[in-house]
Amino acid sequence: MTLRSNVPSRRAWDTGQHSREQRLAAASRYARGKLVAHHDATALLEAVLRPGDRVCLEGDNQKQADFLARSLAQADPAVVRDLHIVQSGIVLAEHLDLFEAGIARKLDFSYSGPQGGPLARALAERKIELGAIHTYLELFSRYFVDLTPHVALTVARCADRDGNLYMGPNTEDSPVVIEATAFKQGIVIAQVNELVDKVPRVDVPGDRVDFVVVAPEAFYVEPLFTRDPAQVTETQILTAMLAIRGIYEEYGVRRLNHGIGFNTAAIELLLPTYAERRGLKGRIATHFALNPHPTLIPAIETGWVQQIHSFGSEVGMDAYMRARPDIYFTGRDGSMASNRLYCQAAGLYATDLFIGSTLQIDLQGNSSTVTRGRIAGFGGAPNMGSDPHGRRHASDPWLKAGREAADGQAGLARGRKLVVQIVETFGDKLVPTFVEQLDSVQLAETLRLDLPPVMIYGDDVTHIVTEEGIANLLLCRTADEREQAIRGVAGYTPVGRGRDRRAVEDLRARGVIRRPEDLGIDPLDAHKSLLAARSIKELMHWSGNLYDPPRKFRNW
Amino acid sequence: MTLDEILASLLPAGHDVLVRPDRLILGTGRRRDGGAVHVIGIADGEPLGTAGVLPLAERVLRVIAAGDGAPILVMVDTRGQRMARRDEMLGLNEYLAHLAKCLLLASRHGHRTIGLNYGKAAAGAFLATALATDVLVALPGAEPAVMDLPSMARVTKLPEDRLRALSRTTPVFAPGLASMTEVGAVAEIWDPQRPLDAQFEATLANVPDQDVRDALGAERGGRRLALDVARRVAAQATGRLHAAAS
Amino acid sequence: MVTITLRYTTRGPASGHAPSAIVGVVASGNLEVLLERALPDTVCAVEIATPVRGYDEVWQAVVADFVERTSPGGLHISINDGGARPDTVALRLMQGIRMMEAGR
Amino acid sequence: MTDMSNQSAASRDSASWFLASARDRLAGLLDPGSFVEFLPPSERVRSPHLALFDLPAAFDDGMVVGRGRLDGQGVLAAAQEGQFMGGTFAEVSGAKLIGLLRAARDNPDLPRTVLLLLDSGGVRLQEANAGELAVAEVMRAIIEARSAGVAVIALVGGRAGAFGGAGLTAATCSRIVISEQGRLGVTGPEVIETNQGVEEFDSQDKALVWGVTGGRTRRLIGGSDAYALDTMAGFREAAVSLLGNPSPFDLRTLQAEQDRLAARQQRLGACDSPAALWATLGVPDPGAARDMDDEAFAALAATVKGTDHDAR
Repeated sequence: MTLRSNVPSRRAWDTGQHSREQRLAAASRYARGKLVAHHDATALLEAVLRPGDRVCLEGDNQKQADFLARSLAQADPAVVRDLHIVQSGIVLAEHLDLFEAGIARKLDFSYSGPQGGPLARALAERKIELGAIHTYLELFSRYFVDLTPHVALTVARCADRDGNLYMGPNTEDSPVVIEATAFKQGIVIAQVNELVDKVPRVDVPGDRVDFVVVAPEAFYVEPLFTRDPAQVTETQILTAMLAIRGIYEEYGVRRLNHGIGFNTAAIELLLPTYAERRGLKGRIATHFALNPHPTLIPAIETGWVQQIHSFGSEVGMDAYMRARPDIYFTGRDGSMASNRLYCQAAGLYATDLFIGSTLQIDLQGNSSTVTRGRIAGFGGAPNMGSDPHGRRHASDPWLKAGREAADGQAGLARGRKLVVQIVETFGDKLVPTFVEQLDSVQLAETLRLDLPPVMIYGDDVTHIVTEEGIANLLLCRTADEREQAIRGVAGYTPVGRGRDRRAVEDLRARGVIRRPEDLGIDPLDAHKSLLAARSIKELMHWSGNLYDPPRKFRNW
Repeated sequence: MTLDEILASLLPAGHDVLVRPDRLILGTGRRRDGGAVHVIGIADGEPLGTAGVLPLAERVLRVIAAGDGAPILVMVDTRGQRMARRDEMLGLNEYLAHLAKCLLLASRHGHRTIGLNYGKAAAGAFLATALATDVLVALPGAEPAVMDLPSMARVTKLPEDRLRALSRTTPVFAPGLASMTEVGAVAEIWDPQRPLDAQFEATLANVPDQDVRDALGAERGGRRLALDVARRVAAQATGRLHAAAS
Repeated sequence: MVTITLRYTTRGPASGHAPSAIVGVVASGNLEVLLERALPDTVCAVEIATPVRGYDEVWQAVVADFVERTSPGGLHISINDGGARPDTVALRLMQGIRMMEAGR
Repeated sequence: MTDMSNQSAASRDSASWFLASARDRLAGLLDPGSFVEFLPPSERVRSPHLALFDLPAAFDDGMVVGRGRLDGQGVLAAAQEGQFMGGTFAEVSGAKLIGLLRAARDNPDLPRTVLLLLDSGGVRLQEANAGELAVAEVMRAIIEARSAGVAVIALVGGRAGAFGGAGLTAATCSRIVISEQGRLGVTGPEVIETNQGVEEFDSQDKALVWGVTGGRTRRLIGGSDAYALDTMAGFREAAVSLLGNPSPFDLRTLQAEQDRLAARQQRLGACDSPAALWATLGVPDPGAARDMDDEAFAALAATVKGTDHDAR
């Protein structure tokens, strides 16, 4: 058969459009304009969904289309079945109920947080056919390549009758999800808290939204980034001091991203105190790709922070961010605007440092938050915590890290992103953080995953900070050195006790390992009085009472 | 024994003690010698809340004000303090302590106070009533306890069987009358087969003028350390005083 | 509960003159350390009571490092452990030494 | 938790009472270096019962007792360690406090003030009977000491609050100091939730927990006599303000207490929420009052009728 040119193909080119029209027609009996009553939500879903559809049920890191999730879980599995769920967050119990009921069969996701345990069980029982565990950027990217949703179920604070959506500070994943779905002839359904005549700001234009359901209750948002300063331990303060002195100051890090753990919360609370005393204001930690962490309020109020762009929002921070538009990105309406895709890209390409905690680190420096029986997923940390090979702009910290890695070898100058793991050598219940082999390796075998879930690969990690000191992996020249450098800060874990003491002392002499005393830090000075705020209420007072902490954190 | 049977045996010369609809016990009885006995208490396992404290305390204060010196009998069958958000918000701790203080003040004003545990007795309500008297007696079948074993198993996260085994040898924690007697909380257990009035008179005749419960606990072997520890602290407190003065 | 008793010969006596000191609290993940100047100048004894079994080697390692670093001669050190992590143990021991130095 | 001798006096003064250990509180409250402990840790007076439950004992059984000076004046003091077994009353911990109170009762030459730094969930379940009885003995010893002219002042602001027997103990004292973080009550929120359901009391809702049991509500209803900042200096100042001339423990005092508790029941008994209760007391904007800083709140509390009384 020969290929003939210049003859138009006779196949149909608009099957997607046809399918969409059929679905809209089936749904029309439940809709008045774009509006659907909440008691018709399940019927609406049954009308628009087809077996095997790819569905994104937001499902973000923070905000949840919880009413639509419940409505979908109530669908008739004989009608709605074998869905392929493609969403970033598996956060609600209902998300897993879909698989239990046979409504959904296949899953591609990023983050599971609170459902990490049940998800691992469901995978072990073969109730879920797993595509892959992605980073956010990967999953968002695949929405435009091979995981484009047929139906997106989104969530907004309010909508008007034309379907224009206002999401306020919790824009999060929605724009990317909706754009991928709407421009490929998919169906977009939004649950909203209220219907208004005019939305304060158009986060998603109405012509991308097909149906709007006013939910009986406001959607759920998890206060994921609130850390009570009262819970910060002295050991975490010590590791924070080490990081500030040995990395932030050492490299002059100004553009950065922080993880969500208590160690980085401690760093945020030490900026106006410990770091201020070292005269570092303006020289470090000025520009962030970061969620609106309440623990950063004292640093913002004391003039440390110049600009923050956020992946999502945080419960209770709305009024504060509205009042600080020089710091946060805000819309014309005054409310903060987040966007997970943009911020992930910013964190990947435009920061010089990522610092975050993890649950396990192996002898090569690979890290994982998977522990026995829990798959927490990745979220965005692997994007933040990787050296972007596509980066082409220089900065002092990036170049300095690059020089350390190059060891004076001839060749083209190139920088390195600082990727720092900050941990305590033991976790809860005396579980060692340092291990010979990550639990995720075993788990991948058990669940027959294609590859073990690794949060950050060892070759991206530049530093490991523990209460015992800092290991600078950039300066390690052999695999053996690297292993000893890791053992050398692994404390009294079996990995730490298995160190070659002589080799570790040599590494210390070369500055590969730096102890607190090498940095002029006395561990006994790591005291809670160093924290700029010691309670959630003090954070609120720092904010001029603009920060409105969630009730579960209000111990007053 | 039912409450009526107890009262009949305890106050054969007559009484007007009643259980009110709110399960509070209030009234007065006659002793053999014609003297009065004031009776307050809680019946039917009723929990004690802010509302229940007030009439009981008021009665005790009125007795003190009247100044007749008559003994006060505190009869308790209560499963504990009322567990409610509203009572806590009003400051239930102050109410319960107030009742205890009224009873302790009565003692100081010469009213002998006798606690009688004839049913349940637990936690804060126990402290506010029967444990704030000069002498606590009980009838067989009484169930004084801080917490039952199943609840204790939940809180301590220990298997119930293990706790049950421990409770046989460890009166400091085992719920029940025998343990409460061994640690010295319950001074004596009356014999229901014999007239209670005579036993009541005997108890009244032997009211100690100070708190002897730790000494009782030491003597009975249920609480071996308390008396000694308290004495050692007191000795060091006064010893150091003298050292400082010299 | 298990008891671990360790005994060391030190380079010399612990500095300072405080006769005793106590640091820390018996709580989950925490411990209390009682230090008493009660032994000959080059002897240090450490007695540990812990509900956590199977960590003898870790205790030995932590205490040996501590003895090596501070030469706590003359001290009888008693520990009530609430399941503290080794780094917390090391921190409390160092805090205890500082109190023995600072005290009267 | 840690030695405070390394810190400057200023940072010691501003250290959080809520977060501090019993020993840190005594060191921060009393005149520097003045505290002398009775039955100190070196005497190893420990609970013999905890080992049965495979639990570690403490050298002081979580109760530190002794004497010292407050603003130059001699005081006896007892402090519960809320982090050890929840600061609970038990055989040894209770007996240490009883011994101290009885010494005050019996020796006119000893200081006429006893400070009780309460931080306790109540009775230690592993020694439930001994603990319950210890509370009864403590209450009686407090009354006997008060009757002998001793002022017993409770200070509440620790992480365990003062619940169960500790709540009753506080209300048996001559005076109560509380901070915003302090909680004072009988049954803890978790226990109410377990027994009566989450509708009755959602123990996860901390704003509710503090509204029901916390320092500000206690101060507004007259459940405490002084309101302290959550610092060593704050508690010191509040305690000093209460030194001297305690109201006598007599019929008049208790009749006045009866009247005030009856009036409270009458006036506030129908309030279903902390906000309603504050509003009934005349607080114009309960939400703002909850969030305002300590100085502003203290000023506000001074305008509420019935917070100050001599009836305890």
